[in-house]
Amino acid sequence: MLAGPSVRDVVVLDRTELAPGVVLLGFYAPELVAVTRPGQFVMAVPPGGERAATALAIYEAQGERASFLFFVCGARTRELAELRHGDKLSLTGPLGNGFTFAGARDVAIVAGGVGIASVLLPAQMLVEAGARVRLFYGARSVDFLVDRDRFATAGCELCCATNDGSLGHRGFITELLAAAEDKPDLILACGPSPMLRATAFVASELGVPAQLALEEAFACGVGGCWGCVVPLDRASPQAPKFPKPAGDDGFVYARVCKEGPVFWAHELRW
Amino acid sequence: MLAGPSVRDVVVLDRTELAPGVVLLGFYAPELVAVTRPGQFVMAVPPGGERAATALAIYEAQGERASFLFFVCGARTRELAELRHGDKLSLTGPLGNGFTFAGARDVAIVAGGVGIASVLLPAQMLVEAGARVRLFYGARSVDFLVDRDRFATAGCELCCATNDGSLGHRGFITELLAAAEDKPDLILACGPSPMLRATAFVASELGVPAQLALEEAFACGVGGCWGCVVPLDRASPQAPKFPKPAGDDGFVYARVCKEGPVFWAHELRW
Amino acid sequence: MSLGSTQKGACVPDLSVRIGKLELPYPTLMASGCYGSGEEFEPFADLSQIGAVVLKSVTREPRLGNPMPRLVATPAGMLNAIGLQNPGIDWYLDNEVAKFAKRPCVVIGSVAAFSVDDYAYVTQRLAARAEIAAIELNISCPNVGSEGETFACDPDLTGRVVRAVRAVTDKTLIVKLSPNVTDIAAIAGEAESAGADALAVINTLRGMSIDVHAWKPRLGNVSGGLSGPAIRPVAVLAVYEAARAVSIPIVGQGGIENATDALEFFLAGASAIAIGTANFTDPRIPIKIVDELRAYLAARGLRSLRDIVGKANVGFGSPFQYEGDVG
Amino acid sequence: MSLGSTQKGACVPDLSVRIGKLELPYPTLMASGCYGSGEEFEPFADLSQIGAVVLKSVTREPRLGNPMPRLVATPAGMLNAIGLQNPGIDWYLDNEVAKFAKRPCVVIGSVAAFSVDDYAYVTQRLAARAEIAAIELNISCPNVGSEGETFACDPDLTGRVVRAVRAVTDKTLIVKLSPNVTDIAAIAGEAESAGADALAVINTLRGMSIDVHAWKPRLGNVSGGLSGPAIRPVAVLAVYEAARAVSIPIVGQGGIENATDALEFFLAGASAIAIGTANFTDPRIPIKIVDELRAYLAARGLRSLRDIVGKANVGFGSPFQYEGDVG
Ligand SMILES: Cc1cc2nc3c(=O)[nH]c(=O)nc-3n(C[C@H](O)[C@H](O)[C@H](O)COP(=O)(O)OP(=O)(O)OC[C@H]3O[C@@H](n4cnc5c(N)ncnc54)[C@H](O)[C@@H]3O)c2cc1C
Ligand SMILES: Cc1cc2nc3c(=O)[nH]c(=O)nc-3n(C[C@H](O)[C@H](O)[C@H](O)COP(=O)(O)OP(=O)(O)OC[C@H]3O[C@@H](n4cnc5c(N)ncnc54)[C@H](O)[C@@H]3O)c2cc1C
Ligand SMILES: Cc1cc2nc3c(=O)[nH]c(=O)nc-3n(C[C@H](O)[C@H](O)[C@H](O)COP(=O)(O)O)c2cc1C
Ligand SMILES: Cc1cc2nc3c(=O)[nH]c(=O)nc-3n(C[C@H](O)[C@H](O)[C@H](O)COP(=O)(O)O)c2cc1C
Ligand code: FES
Ligand code: FES
Repeated sequence: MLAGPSVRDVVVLDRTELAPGVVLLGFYAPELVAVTRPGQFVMAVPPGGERAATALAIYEAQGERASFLFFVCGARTRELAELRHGDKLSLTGPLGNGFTFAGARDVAIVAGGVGIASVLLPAQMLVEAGARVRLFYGARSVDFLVDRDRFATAGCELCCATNDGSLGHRGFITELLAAAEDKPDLILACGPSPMLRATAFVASELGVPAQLALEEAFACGVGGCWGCVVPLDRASPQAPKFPKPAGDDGFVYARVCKEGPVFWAHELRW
Repeated sequence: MLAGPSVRDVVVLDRTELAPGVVLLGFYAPELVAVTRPGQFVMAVPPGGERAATALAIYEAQGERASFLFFVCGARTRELAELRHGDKLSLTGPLGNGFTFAGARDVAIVAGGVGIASVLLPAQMLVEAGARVRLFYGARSVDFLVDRDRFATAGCELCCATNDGSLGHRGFITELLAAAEDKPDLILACGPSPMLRATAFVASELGVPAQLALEEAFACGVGGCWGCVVPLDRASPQAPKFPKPAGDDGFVYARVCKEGPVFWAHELRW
Repeated sequence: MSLGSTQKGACVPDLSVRIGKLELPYPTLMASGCYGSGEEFEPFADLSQIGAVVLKSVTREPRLGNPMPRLVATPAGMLNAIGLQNPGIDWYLDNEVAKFAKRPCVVIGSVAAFSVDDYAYVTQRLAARAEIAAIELNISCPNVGSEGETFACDPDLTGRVVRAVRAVTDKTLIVKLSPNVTDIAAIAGEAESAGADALAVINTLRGMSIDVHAWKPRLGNVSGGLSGPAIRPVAVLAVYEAARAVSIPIVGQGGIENATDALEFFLAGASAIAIGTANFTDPRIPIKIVDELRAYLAARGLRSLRDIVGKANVGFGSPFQYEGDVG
Repeated sequence: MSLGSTQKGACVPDLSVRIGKLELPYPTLMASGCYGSGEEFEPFADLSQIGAVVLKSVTREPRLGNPMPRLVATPAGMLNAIGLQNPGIDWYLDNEVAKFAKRPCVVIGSVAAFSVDDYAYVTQRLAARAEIAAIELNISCPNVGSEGETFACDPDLTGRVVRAVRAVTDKTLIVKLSPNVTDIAAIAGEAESAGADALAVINTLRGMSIDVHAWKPRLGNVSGGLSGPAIRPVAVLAVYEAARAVSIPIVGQGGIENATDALEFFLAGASAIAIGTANFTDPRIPIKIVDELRAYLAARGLRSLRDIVGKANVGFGSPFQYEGDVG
């Protein structure tokens, strides 16, 4: 299934600032589009870059163009945000295991902030497969609820929350999820850790299985350094099959970049 | 005389690439223009910059606009080269002691590569004061003999040399200086070290006093770290007045940024 | 500076620090060798808003210093090998020290030497001058052969030199340690028992850069001292480990460029910080740091910088969770 | 690979190196812990064009590894504190080692332990396998309490562990040293006398980073190992000093990102280099470095990389003065 990850230089096609510090960067990459599955990511670095690569979800992937949607929060994303039409970019990927949702009929997608970047592809594929898709989308304020139209156009029902109440529910998006009338049969989520934890809690209360796309700090991004781990139930099919050390309490550290970035909420031990 | 050096943020007005990697960067800085003397420099750094400042000669200084002319050769100049109209830049200066040429009637200015950046101001002032000014200008090839017209317009006579013979003499510019018919009464020079050494040699052969603007690596740029030194005759008026250590052989290390950047050729002990 | 009102919102946090007998209005020292005698930076920074200037190190005899080049830029840092160029203590006392009285900030002398006796001799003469508020003992200069640094690389020698110097002055004594050691905590403990009032942690890391075109070292001295942001993680850990080994205050330093960096050092256990290389980027940085530290404390309702010193393991829980840079 | 013709212009320089009994076609090793078992990078780099992969360190017992987070980005570098997560030697021999036979490059095992006996035990079992061409002894891991690193921080312990391991294998033995010591030359000398065939210089520098919003260390393990360009000047000097103390080959490492960086290490005295953190920027870097090294030598009419090892003080005069980057 994990067909053809590779490292290549691609050319930037377009760059839009959707909100202060939130950048949509499109680039020409037909081979990447051809093999990308929803929930996968790439390691990106400007050529001649002096810094380690940044992990970024593949936001759009259609025809010859793919894109990133990212938030400028440090030196690496600042450098990426300076790229313009025609600039080059080196990409390693697609990497990681994406979402699995075959057969799901009623899916709740929960996205917080730039977590939205990981969920456009699964949303599109689910709608195409005939599933009902509700997007629970939360952010600081309405300005940061970026690109909502695209999800609406794709056929998603939108439920929004903002911290300041500037659009939709004032408060956390997981509160809307918990209060939703019809129970979904699957939850997919991506966003900051506190949101993911809350999603895991709500999912377990509802008794609905949930897949979370995690965003830990990465170094290699390809499973080579064991730096990006999360504690995972040893019984998980995704758990590395290492023998138990003395004093082990049931979990093993799994690599977010290799075994993940998507994990079943009930198998995470954080 | 050294009136009003300060640190301030200025705004970029214009940016032109005069040759591959050779950038002319104009900025709005009327106060800097008001106090700059020929041969002085500033320490420049893009705001939010992560690197130490770069020493750059003040190329033009007229009215409300000053400019730099620099060659992209490392991380810092690369960052400066990315600035565009409207971007900010932090400048400390003007710094250092410039050229002194009061009373000179026939001046040979020797410039190698971006050394040209230090000599426009003295050339203009000398012509204005009625002196004859010959510019001996050398570079790799004709493309890197940038902004020649401005010197011609300013009233300088131009003698050029290129390594590849693409314009003027094929060879070193100091060969032209040595072969010049009329002896100048003063030589001013700025360029790479080998050119400056050759200039010092020619000047001493001709018996003409020469002032050299040096370009050592700087850290503080203001005399605070003693990092940018060159060995100078203890008898020089520019020499720091430190007592002789045991085993001293007649020179003292002088700070290029503070005692210089301009020194009399015959007083340098390198 | 006032301690600030206890009322939240109206609180003006107290940034003053005490280092031995020294009372500083701000916790920001300008690192030795990076700030001249302060005079050089006076046109660019209001010295009345910095804690203190640590002067360039002075030795018994005049020193020519190392051959050029003395500076090399490196990734996120720089190497220097100045080699303690200075006029020697006699000339210094006669021609320089009187000027320091004019500085609108506290002036701390820095002493370097190559023997225990010379450390004591130079300290005694320098500390006798009223213009000098305190003495920093540079036993960790990596740029003068192995001699200079040997003191800070050996617990025994550290103890001996600090005891000898302690005997000749009552002024505040700050001992500057080297990171180029196997166990900095042991050296820190020695310096404390021998009578140091405070520690400066860290001096530069030893490093080298080679010109691959010319096939020779890029520094005249072959090796040099690495400073700047590159060494910050090493410095933070050194402060953290030294702070657990001693109870005297620590002046943290190594790659501090902004208030966020400075806070790492305070949380690791430093009572004050020193700023060296960052002054080469922008001389306004020390004053910006003070402003931002004040804002940081005020935003959290903290009354004094002292409240955060050494709190790296405490955890600062909600409702005060901040994201992004300080300030 | 041929030694290249002696005719200038047509010369194809020889990049092969000999490390103990090991013959490598290229001087580029992939640093332990940064490259998995090579398999992880196979889609992105042609392993037949790299010198060797040094495997992730393995211990006697399985290890859970350090709590998360294990990585922090720092200026021009990163901190890691993996804590030697690994399945232990039994499982490793049963389930992993056979796969290494398929790698199109030399595979070097890395052994970590907490006692002299365990170093010898794990080495003996691992070295017995044909898939493993040589053993690197990781006596310098800074991320497992103080225990792991103690060996490389003490000349005595270094000597004891190397002698014990030397006794159990004839395969090439590379001893990996720590920069977190007062005198690396002394440790290097001990390792050589005790029977090391080569040295790996350096492992990571110890460092720490603090989250100033949460008031706690950013690594689950509190401190970690600093790698990347930030540490390059420290690594170059360590190689330079170790190379003067021993006559066995040195695998230089620490912040190498391109051929210019690599050449600093060769000129300082390294016979080969290892690339760690740079693989996280672009996995094509090791192969680019080989190409650029070849071009560098060819442009200077040099026939072999061996001609430049340790030549940092020789000076490479005209007519071969080059400016700007290599390649
Ligand atoms: C699989 C995966 C997919 C991802 N996809 C996306 C995506 O699609 N879009 C996206 O925007 N991001 C995404 N991320 C996150 C992204 O990789 C990181 O945000 C990015 O690496 C940040 O790099 P940086 O160098 O710009 O910031 P860094 O410098 O690494 O900073 C990262 C964070 O640390 C904080 N920080 C930095 N310094 C300090 C300090 N001194 N004190 C306190 N906090 C500090 C910053 O505020 C920021 O939140 C993804 C991550 C993973 C693992
Ligand atoms: C008083 C003064 C005035 C100046 N005025 C000007 C001016 O007007 N215009 C101008 O262009 N410059 C000027 N300079 C020079 C300028 O300051 C430097 O070129 C600049 O600091 C370079 O910074 P950087 O970070 O871009 O390059 P750095 O990274 O500092 O590199 C500088 C030089 O080192 C070389 N180099 C870098 N790495 C290596 C390596 N590994 N091996 C071999 N060589 C290497 C580069 O090729 C380059 O030539 C002046 C300098 C001084 C002191
Ligand atoms: C150019 C330069 C010169 C220095 N000279 C001295 C000195 O004379 N005495 C001393 O104790 N430390 C000296 N240092 C070390 C600094 O005081 C400081 O401890 C070190 O640079 C770490 O801080 P930083 O990263 O903020 O620069 C010098 C550092 C630099 C960069
Ligand atoms: C994420 C990471 C994991 C590492 N794990 C190991 C290890 O298991 N064993 C070891 O000997 N060195 C380990 N190292 C050290 C590297 O092998 C290398 O010596 C060091 O990082 C310096 O080189 P670099 O700057 O090119 O990365 C590790 C380094 C990193 C960055
Ligand atoms: S980032 Fe290296 S294993 Fe995941
Ligand atoms: S650069 Fe600091 S004294 Fe000249």
